[in-house]
Amino acid sequence: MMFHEYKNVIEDGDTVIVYLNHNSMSPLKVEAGQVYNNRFGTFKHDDMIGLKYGSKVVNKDGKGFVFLLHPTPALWTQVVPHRTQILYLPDISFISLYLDLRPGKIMIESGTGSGSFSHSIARTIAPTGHLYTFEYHEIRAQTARKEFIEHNLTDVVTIEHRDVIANGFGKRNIADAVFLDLPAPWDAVAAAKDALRKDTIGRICCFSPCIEQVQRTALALDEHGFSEIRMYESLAKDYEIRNIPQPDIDEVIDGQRVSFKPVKSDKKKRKLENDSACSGTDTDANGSTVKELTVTKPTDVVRGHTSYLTFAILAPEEGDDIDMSE
Amino acid sequence: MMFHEYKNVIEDGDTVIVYLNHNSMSPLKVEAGQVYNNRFGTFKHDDMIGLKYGSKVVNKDGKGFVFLLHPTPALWTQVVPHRTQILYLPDISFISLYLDLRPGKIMIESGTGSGSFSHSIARTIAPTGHLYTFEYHEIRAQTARKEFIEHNLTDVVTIEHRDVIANGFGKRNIADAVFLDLPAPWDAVAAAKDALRKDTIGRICCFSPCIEQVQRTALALDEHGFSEIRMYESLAKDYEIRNIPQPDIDEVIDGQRVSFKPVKSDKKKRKLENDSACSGTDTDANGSTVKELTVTKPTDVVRGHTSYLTFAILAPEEGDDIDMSE
Amino acid sequence: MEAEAAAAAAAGTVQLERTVIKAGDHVIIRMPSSNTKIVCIRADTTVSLGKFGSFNANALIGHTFGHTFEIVQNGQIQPHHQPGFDAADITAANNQTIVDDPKSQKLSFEEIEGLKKQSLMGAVSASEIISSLTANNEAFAHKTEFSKSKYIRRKQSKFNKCFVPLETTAYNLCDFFFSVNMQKTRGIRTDTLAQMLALVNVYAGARVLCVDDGQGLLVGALLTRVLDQGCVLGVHDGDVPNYDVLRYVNEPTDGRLKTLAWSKLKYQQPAFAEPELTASASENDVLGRARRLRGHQKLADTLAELRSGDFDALVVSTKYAARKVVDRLLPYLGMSRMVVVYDQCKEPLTEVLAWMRDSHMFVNVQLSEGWLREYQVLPSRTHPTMSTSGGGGFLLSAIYVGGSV
Amino acid sequence: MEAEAAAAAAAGTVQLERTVIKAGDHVIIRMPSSNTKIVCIRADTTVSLGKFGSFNANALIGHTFGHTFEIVQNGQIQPHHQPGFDAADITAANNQTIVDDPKSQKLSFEEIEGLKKQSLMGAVSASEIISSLTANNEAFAHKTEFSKSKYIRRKQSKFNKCFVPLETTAYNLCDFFFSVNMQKTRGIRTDTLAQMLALVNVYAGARVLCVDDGQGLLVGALLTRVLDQGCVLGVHDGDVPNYDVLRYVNEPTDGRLKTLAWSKLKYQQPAFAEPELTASASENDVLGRARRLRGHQKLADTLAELRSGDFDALVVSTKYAARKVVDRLLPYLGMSRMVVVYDQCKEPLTEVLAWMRDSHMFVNVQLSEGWLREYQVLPSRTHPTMSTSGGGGFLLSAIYVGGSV
Repeated sequence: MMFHEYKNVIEDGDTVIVYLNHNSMSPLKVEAGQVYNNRFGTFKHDDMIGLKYGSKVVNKDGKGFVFLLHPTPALWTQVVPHRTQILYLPDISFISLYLDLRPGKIMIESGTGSGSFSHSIARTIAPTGHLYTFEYHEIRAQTARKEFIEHNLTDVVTIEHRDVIANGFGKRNIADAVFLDLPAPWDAVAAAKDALRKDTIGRICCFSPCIEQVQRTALALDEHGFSEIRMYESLAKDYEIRNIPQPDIDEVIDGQRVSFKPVKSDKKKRKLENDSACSGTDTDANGSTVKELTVTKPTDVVRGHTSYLTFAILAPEEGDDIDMSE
Repeated sequence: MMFHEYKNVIEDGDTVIVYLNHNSMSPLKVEAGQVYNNRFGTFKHDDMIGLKYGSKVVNKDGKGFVFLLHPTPALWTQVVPHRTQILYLPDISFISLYLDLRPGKIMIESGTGSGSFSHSIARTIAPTGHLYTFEYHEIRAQTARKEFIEHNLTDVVTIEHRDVIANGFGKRNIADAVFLDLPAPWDAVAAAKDALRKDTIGRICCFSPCIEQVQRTALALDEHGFSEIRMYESLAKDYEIRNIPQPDIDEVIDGQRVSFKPVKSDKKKRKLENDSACSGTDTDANGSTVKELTVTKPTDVVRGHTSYLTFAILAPEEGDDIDMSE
Repeated sequence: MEAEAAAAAAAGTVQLERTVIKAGDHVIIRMPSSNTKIVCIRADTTVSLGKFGSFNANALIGHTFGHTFEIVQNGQIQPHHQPGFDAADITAANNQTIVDDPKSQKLSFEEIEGLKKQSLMGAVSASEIISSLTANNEAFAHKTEFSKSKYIRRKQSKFNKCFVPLETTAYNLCDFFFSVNMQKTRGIRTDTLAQMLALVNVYAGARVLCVDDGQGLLVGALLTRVLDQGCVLGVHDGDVPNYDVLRYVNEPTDGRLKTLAWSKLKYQQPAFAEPELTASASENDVLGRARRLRGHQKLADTLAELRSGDFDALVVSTKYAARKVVDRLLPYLGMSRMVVVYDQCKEPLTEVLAWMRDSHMFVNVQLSEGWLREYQVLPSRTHPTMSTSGGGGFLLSAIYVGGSV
Repeated sequence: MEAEAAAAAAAGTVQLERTVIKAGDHVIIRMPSSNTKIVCIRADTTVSLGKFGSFNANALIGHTFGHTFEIVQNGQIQPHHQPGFDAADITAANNQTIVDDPKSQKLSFEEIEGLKKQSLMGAVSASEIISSLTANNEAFAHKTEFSKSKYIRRKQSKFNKCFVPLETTAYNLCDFFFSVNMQKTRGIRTDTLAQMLALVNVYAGARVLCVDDGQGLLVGALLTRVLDQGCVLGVHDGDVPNYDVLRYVNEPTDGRLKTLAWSKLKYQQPAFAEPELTASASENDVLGRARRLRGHQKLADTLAELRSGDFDALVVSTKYAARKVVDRLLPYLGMSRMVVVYDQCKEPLTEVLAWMRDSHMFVNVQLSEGWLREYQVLPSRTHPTMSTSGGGGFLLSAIYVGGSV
């Protein structure tokens, strides 16, 4: 099992994502002879080995069940143990596209943090690219290193415990892209410039939750000769679907009904006709039939901010001489 | 005709809002004997006098028509001649509710700008409240004064040409609320404190497009003893409705149709069945019948930012003595 | 200019009375955790804020809103000056060497619990507890200024016994119910309520027709904007309106509020038919007849108000299919007046929008969604709040020109 | 650590070749007005940027992307150093005494037009024009630093002849079409495309099944993420795919792209039946037969690829009703793989979502909408852009577990 490519069948030693429901998933290392317990029951690892990824496994009683999903960077982001504030999909994906990550690209990341973004980068630049990731907090670096090894990512990822503000990246003219998630990214801009390739376009992204960090970072990027300094926020909101009753006011005006009291909608099972998501009927608490409408609604609470993303490019140094043939 | 209350019939001298369509409205002062031309034709003012507000008037040829709407502060915001960047409904309304504007409140506004917000404040605090509005740009102050007179707002609004940063508001302990739309609101915070009532809760809102202004304003508010400093952005987006075809892929798989080319949807008239906004049929360019779906979509371009709204309260000065009976 | 101001004053501009907390008022209390609760300040009672302590209601009566108070000994309170901005610098938020370790706190769990108990009794102040915690925390001294500030803020929100009494304004009530029980008010957020009031064009003298199945928040908000020359006529299902939110509004609003059951919309009321009582009638009979006569007269007045028509606005937030709700009330609306329909979801309004566009009875039909974002503004730490509401509802608005076509 | 890096290098980490502008490349040109256009850089031609002038394509060939160039005399270009941040202070933006008056400019309309013409010929530089304008503007000297900066920026965007050649990356192409012809790519915005690629879990070796009725932007973006061990199989209506966007991608992608008409989805291909040609066959006959054989073989390969099944992702952006589109391709998808459906509107996806929830073939079904905001970051003038896109589309995603139930 690797995080950066799929396989079909679960083998001893693989990591799977156990899916209970939308809000409850967890990673599990499958090991022959072991037993896994959750609130849905007890599951034997031996029953999992040899199954296809995506399979449903039933517990000992035959009542509870879970799905065994193939790990992906996106799922990992949902289950990774948070050692720091992590990056989420809208930021991860936007940064990756903006920085033009593709197989073969060489990238530098600092700090590694919980490794949420590292997994995604590795998947995208593998097998021919490479990620050098730096973490100044020693225990976090050790934990991340252990995960990269378990997830078979060591061919694509090199992690180093290093204070890059004090010591730089120790790399010159190598990186296509640099990602800085540091409290004071402006102090690492010079090091980033060193690390970026000078023979072709280089890209940088600085990830900062506070606007004051952006203000200082933008000035530092400008001073160090970066150009096309642009700043974005990228978020997403999820929608829920439900059927709501649409009783007819004429029935109240005409006295057929006194008032409308809906049955608690979360208690009843949603039923939808196959061919239409916008009609249906329901029964109200008084027993009369009520027309229904399928509606979507954003979840009540959503992520309102993660970080500001400051991007810039380092365009290759060209002299006044316009001839580039050398 | 007054901007802060409705009447029913258009009289000589009234201002009406001429409505051509959603994107085209303009104010018109109705004067006996005058003629009004627009791209829909020629309209005689005499034909308008005596009509009910909301009436449709047809032009001389009997072909074009317009509606004569009663002016309201919300419509005025859409037609006001922009002498400065104006405030829009989401900000106007949020500020008004946050500052608890109601009939009887006394408010200070600076600057008046194009008077978009002033009209709305006047409508809300009339007839027993009062708005003192200050504009440092002499010509803008004159123009606004003229509008307030034409709109019969002088009982509720007093405008003054004054540099409030240099000279303060010339008011003490009078205002329930202060609104500052100035490049450097922090320089007017002391004056605002002077003007606010000290015997009951006072509220302030500072309207600033740039975050640096907010940062300085918040510090000034904190230094001057304001509390509950909170900052918001308030925006809104409009949705368009349209019917889109939902052709059946099975027809292509089965070879009944080669491809689907929709008729230009903006050219055809949208038809909706009365009882359902979610079904319908349409004809594609090949002449076959296609199922339709009613969808809504945000307008392609929306306002992405107007200003940051920094609010604070000035809580009455209480001594250490908890007895308030004096 | 001074002359104008003087003229304005002469014309009757008079400050409203100062608002103070009166016995029997409902007050929204914001606690150190930023959570809020509504309490009724009844004289001679004790108000409990749970783990933040309790205080004598009498101690708050007569004070104005918006101040910060600290609970001290014996249920007494005293004005508390909130500390201003600190100048912690996020650039130094590099806790490279810090390992989160509960062992760095040398006070035992029992000792901390003991301090908390003493604090609740008022024997120890919150700042004394926090000083003890920081003094006994081995890691604290190694923290950066930024982390120290964060630590102290976190502890303050836990141990402070400060609270802020907030007025039950339309804004505060909307905000309160949106955060504690969104469904009660049909999920309407402050910015959406605000836009609704602005679109409705409500003013002191306006006569507003309103359907509010959100327990009266909307009716209450409209009532704050009209005086006695205007009115709000609420049309409701059931026999009596379910306007629970109104009881939190501290001013009486009855004079400007009329209500009518949907079932009475087309009711042809007969004349009051009960015979005059004879001299021998019991007191109960007399009172009963008088009550029924008042009820009859009130309904007659409301029906007359409705049927006089030409209302200045139609405002709807309904659990019924909205198109017919609007349609049935349109006959009572004046020309060139606003119709504004709220719903928590867009789909129910799409149907109304399609009907409005095609009916030729409306112009300027618009469907919109509010967007609101709050920020933390602190030196070097300014950013939008990390978690926020997913939506504040949708508004459909239009200008009625029906009679002209 | 250095050892690790060395090991990585030894393991084959090699920098990609530097990207330079080659003859025949498509390049997105950003002009001083911030508008963009796509041009094909053909050797020995002239590239016109309209009112900003024109330059010799040859002058750009061999250069790297992302630099700023200024058009000088005779269609030549030279690297241009963009000025850095200025320090104008908005706090002084108080043009109290300024009256906007066209008369404050002492240069006549004709004189300005003359300067523009000379500038287009390269005889006068943009900075010279701007100097003339400010020197002859009576109000300029009275302006605050803030207003001067604003004035100069406005004039620069009008008179500068600087441009930036941008690479046709997936990001830049998406951004370009979203701003100039949103309908072409079905209204997909950069953040939505980005999330789509992340949800799809595309990687070098992935085999991706794709329906892209948005002229190939999606197909092109997927192709940038796979190498030859992977592939993208595009299913399209009509006889040939309408993937116009692919021609702007500067790398050949044919090897990794296979396409199949919907009408061939269930096609049972007979063996190639054309008889061998006799020795006397004309050259045309020979070429024709070879072409038809290649076509036959290509279709056979594509059908074999499809029917080998176990694809690693199903990605859909379709003008057809999406539920059936997904349903008809599900049989070819592997277990525990992603289905991602894009649409510009939410309603078409609602129907698919309802079906997915009820079908028991999917887990983790999610409907989401991206939100993207750009900011102006300048000293003392930082704020979100004043106008922005209303929406970037919706994504429905789910994990397919169909075979297990």
